[in-house]
Amino acid sequence: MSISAIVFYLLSALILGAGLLAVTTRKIFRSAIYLLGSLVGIAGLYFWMEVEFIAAVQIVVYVGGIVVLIIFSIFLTQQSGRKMQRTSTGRTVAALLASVFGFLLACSLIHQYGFSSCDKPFDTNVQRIGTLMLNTGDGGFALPFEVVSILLLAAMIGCIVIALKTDTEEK
Amino acid sequence: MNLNLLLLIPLVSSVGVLCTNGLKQVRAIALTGAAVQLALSLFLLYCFNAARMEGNSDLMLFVADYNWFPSLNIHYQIGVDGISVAMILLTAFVVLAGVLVSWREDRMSKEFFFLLLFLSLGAYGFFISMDLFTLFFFLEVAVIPKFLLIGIWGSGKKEYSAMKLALMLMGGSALVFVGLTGIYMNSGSATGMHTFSIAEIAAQHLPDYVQQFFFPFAFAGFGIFTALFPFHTWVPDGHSSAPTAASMFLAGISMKLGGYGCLRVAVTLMPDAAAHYSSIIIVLATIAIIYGAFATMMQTDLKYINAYSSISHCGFVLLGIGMLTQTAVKGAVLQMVSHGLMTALFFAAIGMIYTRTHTREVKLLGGLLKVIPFIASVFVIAGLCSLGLPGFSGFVAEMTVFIGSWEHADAFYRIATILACASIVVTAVYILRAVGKVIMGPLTDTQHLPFGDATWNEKAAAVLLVAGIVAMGVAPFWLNDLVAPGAALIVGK
Amino acid sequence: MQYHSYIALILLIPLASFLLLGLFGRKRIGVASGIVGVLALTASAGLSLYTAWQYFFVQVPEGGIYRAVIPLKYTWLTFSQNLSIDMGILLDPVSVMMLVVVTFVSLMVHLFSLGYMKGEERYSTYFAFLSLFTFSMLGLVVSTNIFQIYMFWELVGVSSYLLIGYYFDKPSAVAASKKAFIVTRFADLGFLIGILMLGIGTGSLDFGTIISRLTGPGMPESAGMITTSFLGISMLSWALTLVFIGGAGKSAMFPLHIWLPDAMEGPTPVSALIHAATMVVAGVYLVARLFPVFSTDPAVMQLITWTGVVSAVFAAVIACTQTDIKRVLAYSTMSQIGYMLFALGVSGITTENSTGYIGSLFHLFTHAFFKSLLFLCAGAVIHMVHSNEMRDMGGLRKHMPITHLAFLIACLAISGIPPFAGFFSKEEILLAAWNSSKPVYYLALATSGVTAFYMFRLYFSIFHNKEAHLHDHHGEGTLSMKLPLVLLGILSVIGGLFPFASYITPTGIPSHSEMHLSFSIAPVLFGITGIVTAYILYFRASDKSDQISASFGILYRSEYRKFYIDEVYLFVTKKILFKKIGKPAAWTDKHIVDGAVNTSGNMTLLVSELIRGFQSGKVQSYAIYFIAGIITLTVYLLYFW
Amino acid sequence: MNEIPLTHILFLSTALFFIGMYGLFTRRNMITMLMAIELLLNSVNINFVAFNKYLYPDKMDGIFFTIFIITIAAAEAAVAIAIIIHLYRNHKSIDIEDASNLKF
Amino acid sequence: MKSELLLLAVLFIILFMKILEKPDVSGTTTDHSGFLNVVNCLLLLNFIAGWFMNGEGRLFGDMFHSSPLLHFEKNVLNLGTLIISLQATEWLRHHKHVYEFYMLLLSTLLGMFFMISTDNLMMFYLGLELSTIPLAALANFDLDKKRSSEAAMKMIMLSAFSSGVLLFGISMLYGTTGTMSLYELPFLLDGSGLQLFALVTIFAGFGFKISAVPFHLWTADVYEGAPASVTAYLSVISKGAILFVMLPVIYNAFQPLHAYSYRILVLLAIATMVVGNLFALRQTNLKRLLAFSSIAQIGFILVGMSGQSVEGSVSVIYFVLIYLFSNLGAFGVITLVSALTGKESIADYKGFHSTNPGLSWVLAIALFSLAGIPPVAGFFGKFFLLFSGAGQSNYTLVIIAALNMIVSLYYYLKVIKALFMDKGDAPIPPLQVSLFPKAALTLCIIGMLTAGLYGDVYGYIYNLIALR
Repeated sequence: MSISAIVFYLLSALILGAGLLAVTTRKIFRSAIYLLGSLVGIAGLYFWMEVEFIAAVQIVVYVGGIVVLIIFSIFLTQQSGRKMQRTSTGRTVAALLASVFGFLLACSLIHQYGFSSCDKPFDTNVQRIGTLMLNTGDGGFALPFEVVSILLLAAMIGCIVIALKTDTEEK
Repeated sequence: MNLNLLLLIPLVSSVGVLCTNGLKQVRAIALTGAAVQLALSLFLLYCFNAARMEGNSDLMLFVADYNWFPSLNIHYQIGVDGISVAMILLTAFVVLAGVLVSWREDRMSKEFFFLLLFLSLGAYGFFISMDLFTLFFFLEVAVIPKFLLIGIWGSGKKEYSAMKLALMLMGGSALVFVGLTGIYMNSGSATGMHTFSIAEIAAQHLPDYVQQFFFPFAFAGFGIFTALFPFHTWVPDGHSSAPTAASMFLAGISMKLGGYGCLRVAVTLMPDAAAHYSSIIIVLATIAIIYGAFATMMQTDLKYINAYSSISHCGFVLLGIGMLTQTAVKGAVLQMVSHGLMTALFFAAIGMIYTRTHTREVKLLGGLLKVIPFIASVFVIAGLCSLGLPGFSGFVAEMTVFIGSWEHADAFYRIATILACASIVVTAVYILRAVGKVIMGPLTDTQHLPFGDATWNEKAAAVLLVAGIVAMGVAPFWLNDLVAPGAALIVGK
Repeated sequence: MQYHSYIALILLIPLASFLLLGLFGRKRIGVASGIVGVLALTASAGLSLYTAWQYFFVQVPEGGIYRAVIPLKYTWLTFSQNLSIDMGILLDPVSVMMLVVVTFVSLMVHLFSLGYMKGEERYSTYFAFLSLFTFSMLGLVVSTNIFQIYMFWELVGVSSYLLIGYYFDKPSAVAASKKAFIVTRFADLGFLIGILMLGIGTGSLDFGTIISRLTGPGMPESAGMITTSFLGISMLSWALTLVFIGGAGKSAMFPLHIWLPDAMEGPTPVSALIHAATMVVAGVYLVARLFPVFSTDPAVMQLITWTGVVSAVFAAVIACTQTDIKRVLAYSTMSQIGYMLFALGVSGITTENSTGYIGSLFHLFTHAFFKSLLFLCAGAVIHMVHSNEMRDMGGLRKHMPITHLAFLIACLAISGIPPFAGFFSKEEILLAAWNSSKPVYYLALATSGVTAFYMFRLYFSIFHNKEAHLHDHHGEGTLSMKLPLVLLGILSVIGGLFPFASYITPTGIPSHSEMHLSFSIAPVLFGITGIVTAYILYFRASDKSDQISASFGILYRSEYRKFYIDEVYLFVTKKILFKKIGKPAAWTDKHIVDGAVNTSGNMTLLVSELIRGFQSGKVQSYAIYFIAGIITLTVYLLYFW
Repeated sequence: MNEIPLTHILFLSTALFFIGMYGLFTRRNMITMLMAIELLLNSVNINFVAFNKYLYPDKMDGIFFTIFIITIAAAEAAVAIAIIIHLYRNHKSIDIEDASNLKF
Repeated sequence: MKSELLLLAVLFIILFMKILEKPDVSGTTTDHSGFLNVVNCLLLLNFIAGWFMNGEGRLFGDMFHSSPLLHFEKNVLNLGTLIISLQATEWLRHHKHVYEFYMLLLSTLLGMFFMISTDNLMMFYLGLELSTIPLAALANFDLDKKRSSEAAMKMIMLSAFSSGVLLFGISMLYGTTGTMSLYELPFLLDGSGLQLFALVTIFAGFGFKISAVPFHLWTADVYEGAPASVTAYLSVISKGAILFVMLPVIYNAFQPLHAYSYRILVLLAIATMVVGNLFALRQTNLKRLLAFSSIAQIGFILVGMSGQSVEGSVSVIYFVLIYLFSNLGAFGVITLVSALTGKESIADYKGFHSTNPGLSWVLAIALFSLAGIPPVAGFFGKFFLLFSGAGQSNYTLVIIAALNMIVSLYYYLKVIKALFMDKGDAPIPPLQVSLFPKAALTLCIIGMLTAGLYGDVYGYIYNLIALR
């Protein structure tokens, strides 16, 4: 087993372990921290796969953005210290069953398919990404880029409307 | 003549009713519309006979065709044969009588007359359709106005009845839909073009398995409309809760939609399956006749009596259809016309009694001949027609069915016929029971004494219907000649 | 032979009168209604007589054979190629005779009613119905087509219904009218099915065609109907039996007679017309009309004979115990019609052995006069004492001499005392019975004695016996009431002298009846015995009759209760039809058939209620269902397809 | 690198996917549910990147899809958190069980 | 691209109007009538412009293409949005965030436009999200109502979850075929298990948006909680757009797997019809009832979709058009009543006809149309749907659908009964309806009456598809 493989498995363990803890721990703040761990692990995985740009984006957006957002909202909703309530056993069992069965099904399908990777090099330099991102021709991503920007605008408006404290509430 | 007029006039008058102000205008427009329509129907009869005289032997006359949904080969295709003309006449009579009877309906009168006329639009359209899609369209047009008429202007447990009626009739048309779809999908095997045109499909021969699979759907679907046992339970509740005009329409015309559909669609298009299933139809029809008659005997509400007797009488229609002989089918058509007029008259009379006494309970009524002789006489005439007295339409129709049924030599058919004949005795029992209690006998309630006899509109309605009944009963030959060729073609292939 | 369409007027005039009186009588015509009716009937009767004169005397065919003539015929309703209802007029000896009888009796009744019904609220309605009845009865007798006869058959039934129920606010009248209609309707069911069998079997509904196809030698239809059988009885026998049942119902033959006594609830003139002279003999007329066919089937003829005999005896016995004078007359009618029927039953078709046929129709003819006379007299009596019960009457001879005389004549006529009309006709019937079947003869003979007894019981109880208490002495009635009594009385005396056999025979060939004086001794003796017995018991007020009836005990009681036949019917209708069939049918419909519909609706609602938990409002459950759906679909596509 | 088969990476992402799903099913706190959703989306991202890199390196569809998913996830999270905060502000609870008044 | 640009222009005009709006100093509720007039005019112009100068072709590689059919579909959606906007007048007149409302609304519409005119899965996904996320925010627009927030929460959570699942499926599809292009997809599909799984997840993604059982559970809750106009938008526009996408995806992109798609469609159709109807039976809230009814309608649509490609597509698009008129007719009345009185339950509508005959007739006609009663258009729509479903000779499906028609009639008639037959203790008072909602309802009525009876509408759609 090469180092690369070991790194992969370690990363996997980190991702899955942190992820599992994130969804099972009863303390919400810890949960957020575990999530952070898992996300960092995924960023690591991207590094491992040598797609540094995505790894960077992962860290910037997720670690720097979303997790922070979540932590802020945890503070905002004053939930950090309390233990979260356990869900009903029935639902836990059902969830477990669905997840495990789904997992097995998906894995068996993936296994059945048996992906065979090709060995072509994968060029992920930022320049190419940038060119493609704003390329309007075939294979370019200018339109999705614009659409996403509208989406972000809309989401921003939505957030403002909803989360903005209204006058009545202030009174 | 242009058959579209038959649709245009109810449409215009029903919309016209909506655009009016005040009861007077509403009545005037409704009455004019219905009367013009009756005149038009009579003119249609004249034109039809004239065309036939001239030797026009086409199956359908006055055909108009418009390619409605060209991509699916769905046409708006209309035309009439003798049977349609007879049914149109029936509708025109009953609708005009219905308008007259509801003359004093002043609660939401605009809506009332609108719905009534709109309902008639459905019936007219149904009877002149030559395309299955058009036919189905009009069949469904005629469902919901009934729901509203019963639910809003009805009496008793009106909401329940209205709902039941609407759902069961909808069930019927759902079955019809399945049947029609099947017919369409399997039509045109020769030309490669599916079609809804009755004439075209009739000219082809649908495969046997198709016929056997879809015939029950089409037949039972239409059968529900015409109170096929055991799908008849909407009839008593629906009829008894409906306002007078709606009852008249329901029993007089709506139930005929089913019989007409059975003939025009199920039997015409799937003759082999009709022969295959005829014994089942006959059994069900016989049950309906006998069982309906016996159930009628036990009813105590006048409208229930007439409703159950309608089940029994419509059994004759189905019996005639099931027998599949020319005479029996002709009898079925005659019975449709006859029952339509007769039951409308019956309901009109019951309605007139009800508006005065505010009860339809046989036990609470008695001796009405003394206070309201005209209405009582109308009731008696309707009753006598119902029990098949010669001189009235019922006799002509029933006898034709009996003769036609007896043409089958098999013991099975004979027994069915005998049982059906036996119902005329039971009919006599329940009719005379009702007449004896309600019309004759001592006056039960002195509060009934000051009742006024029929008003002009009620008289006009009754006279109209009685005229129809007598015209058919005394001189059946013209109607017979009208429907015979059509009936012959349906089973004659 | 040429007849003109005036014959149609015989029917149409009463019809017009009916329409006129029915539509406008109450408001426009009022008390003149009676006059209208009488005028119409006068015209009609006059035309009938003219027709009869033409038929029998003017247009005598060559060879003297009276054949059936059809001056008018229209196709009314075509069923199929062969079968159609034709409306027409058939003139043959029987129908011509009937035309005269019906119009004449009807005219008498109309006349009588002028006075009898005076002051009734529904005066014009009454005359309208009478006209309707007359029209229907005339239509019945001139029918050319078996379906035509059925139609008019129904119409006379309904007119009878309307007239019985004339006093509609009397519950008993309503019940009686209902009963009459339903019982005859039940019989008509048989008739109808018989018609269907005959019609389809022979391929025609026309009387002439049916008869020729069924009696002609080597006809395929005839062979077909004889060879096809059901339950071991040939189709022809079935058909004839069923047709006969129809006739028996209308003619109140045992056991379908129960409606007739009750029918006396109607106004008495109506009883005279419908339930004595005309409608009730329709059964006889029907058998006579199809006589050639009936005579081919001995089994059915036996049935007819014995039905007639049993009815004759049975009714006569019951008549002895009844106290309502109209009921006595009703049973007597039934008994006399029994005579007519068994006479037909024992008769043959050929000229030689057709005495029964001739006698039967002769009796029909004479009976019409004296029985309507009896009823009209009874009507006059009832008008006087305002009661139907014998015990309220007595000693009326002084108060109503004309009625008394007429009643006496009629009683003598019905008892078969020469030279009154009944004697001749009854004689002929007995002769036919003697020639054909001895048991029938003896029973008939005995019955004629009983007839004389109960008739004179009636006569003595009304006109002699004790003195009745009369509330008001308003005399015997108007001229219009007396005139019919006189006319009918005259006919009852001389009617028998009519040379009936020369004109009316089954074949149309005139024959003549042979009167053996020696043969007449027995019947006349029996008649006189009956009269004498009645004289002893009832001439003076005494309790002799009560003692005798008491000594018979149960027998008397059961006789008085008409042998409990009504109760049996009541049991069948109330207990079986209503309770055992009607009620379950209604219950089934409400609870099972309708219940199934409602249940299917309720089940849908119930299911909808049961699955509401799926929509729990909890996001996570939703998500689980979501993923479960995906997994299920995937597994289904992968492995279970 | 090649000794790690692609399938293993896929197993990893699938496992993460279903862990996220499990979390979504069982966490009663809305914010933790949101975290679970982030896990779900991340596992998909891994898939896209891995497929793009190992199977179809000619084009960069997977990479771009990943970028857009990340963006959208951020937007989604933002809106979700806004809604959650609004809910909390009005009703003082972010327990999912408390927000189940609309039902049946 | 013209439609999208126009829409974007409108969106930015609104944005600038918002920016230029004078800050509200008085603190009282403001009247936005002026703004609403402008917006509605803009939307009307947008709708009218949609019929002219429609180019054909593709842009940005396979990211965008346009065809007459797509233009028609976009026009349908434009029309729906216009109607909803008109109907929302009463509700929005005094709403604080009316600018934002329109911006969010139009951005979702923009998302749908991109979604239906793309041939690329990525673009499709982005369009989907663009048309979902702002909608969740819109669902929360009754800001002071808890159920509105709850609805929004349910919607955002479940839609995020569903898009996660959908993405997982898309990733597998990408992994097995290597393409995002729907054009290339048919040539690369081989029917392996993973692709079937992907197919199912894509169906689930669609199913979630159009609320097909068992992916429908959010629908009723969100419909009930969200503001009536948003509910109308969700039930008509959003669903319609997804259906427009579904057709080419199923019939073209997944053509090699059509046998599987057919199976799924049949199962989903049956489940959706049955469950939708059964749940609708016992609803007491009118909006919730319409939610389940719209689920059931989707069942019928799926029946139609299971037919052959041309008839199926035509009948679905035709039905969407009709459904738009019918459902918006119903929602129009509900929006009005809800905005003016706040009443939403069926019981509140008792005796409605006696006070508001006009509105109650509009509602009744709309319900009849939904129930498929002629002569209103719903009849034709349903007929052709079931009809094309029968095209595969699967009569069991047709029979089940026909039976469901009966069940559905029951609950529609229950509402009719409340409107016309029941006597209300406190009926809704006569409402003053302003011009815009009136116009919208008139449009709906005209639509319902003509779309069916005028057979050329169907023929037009047929030609669009057959000549594609």
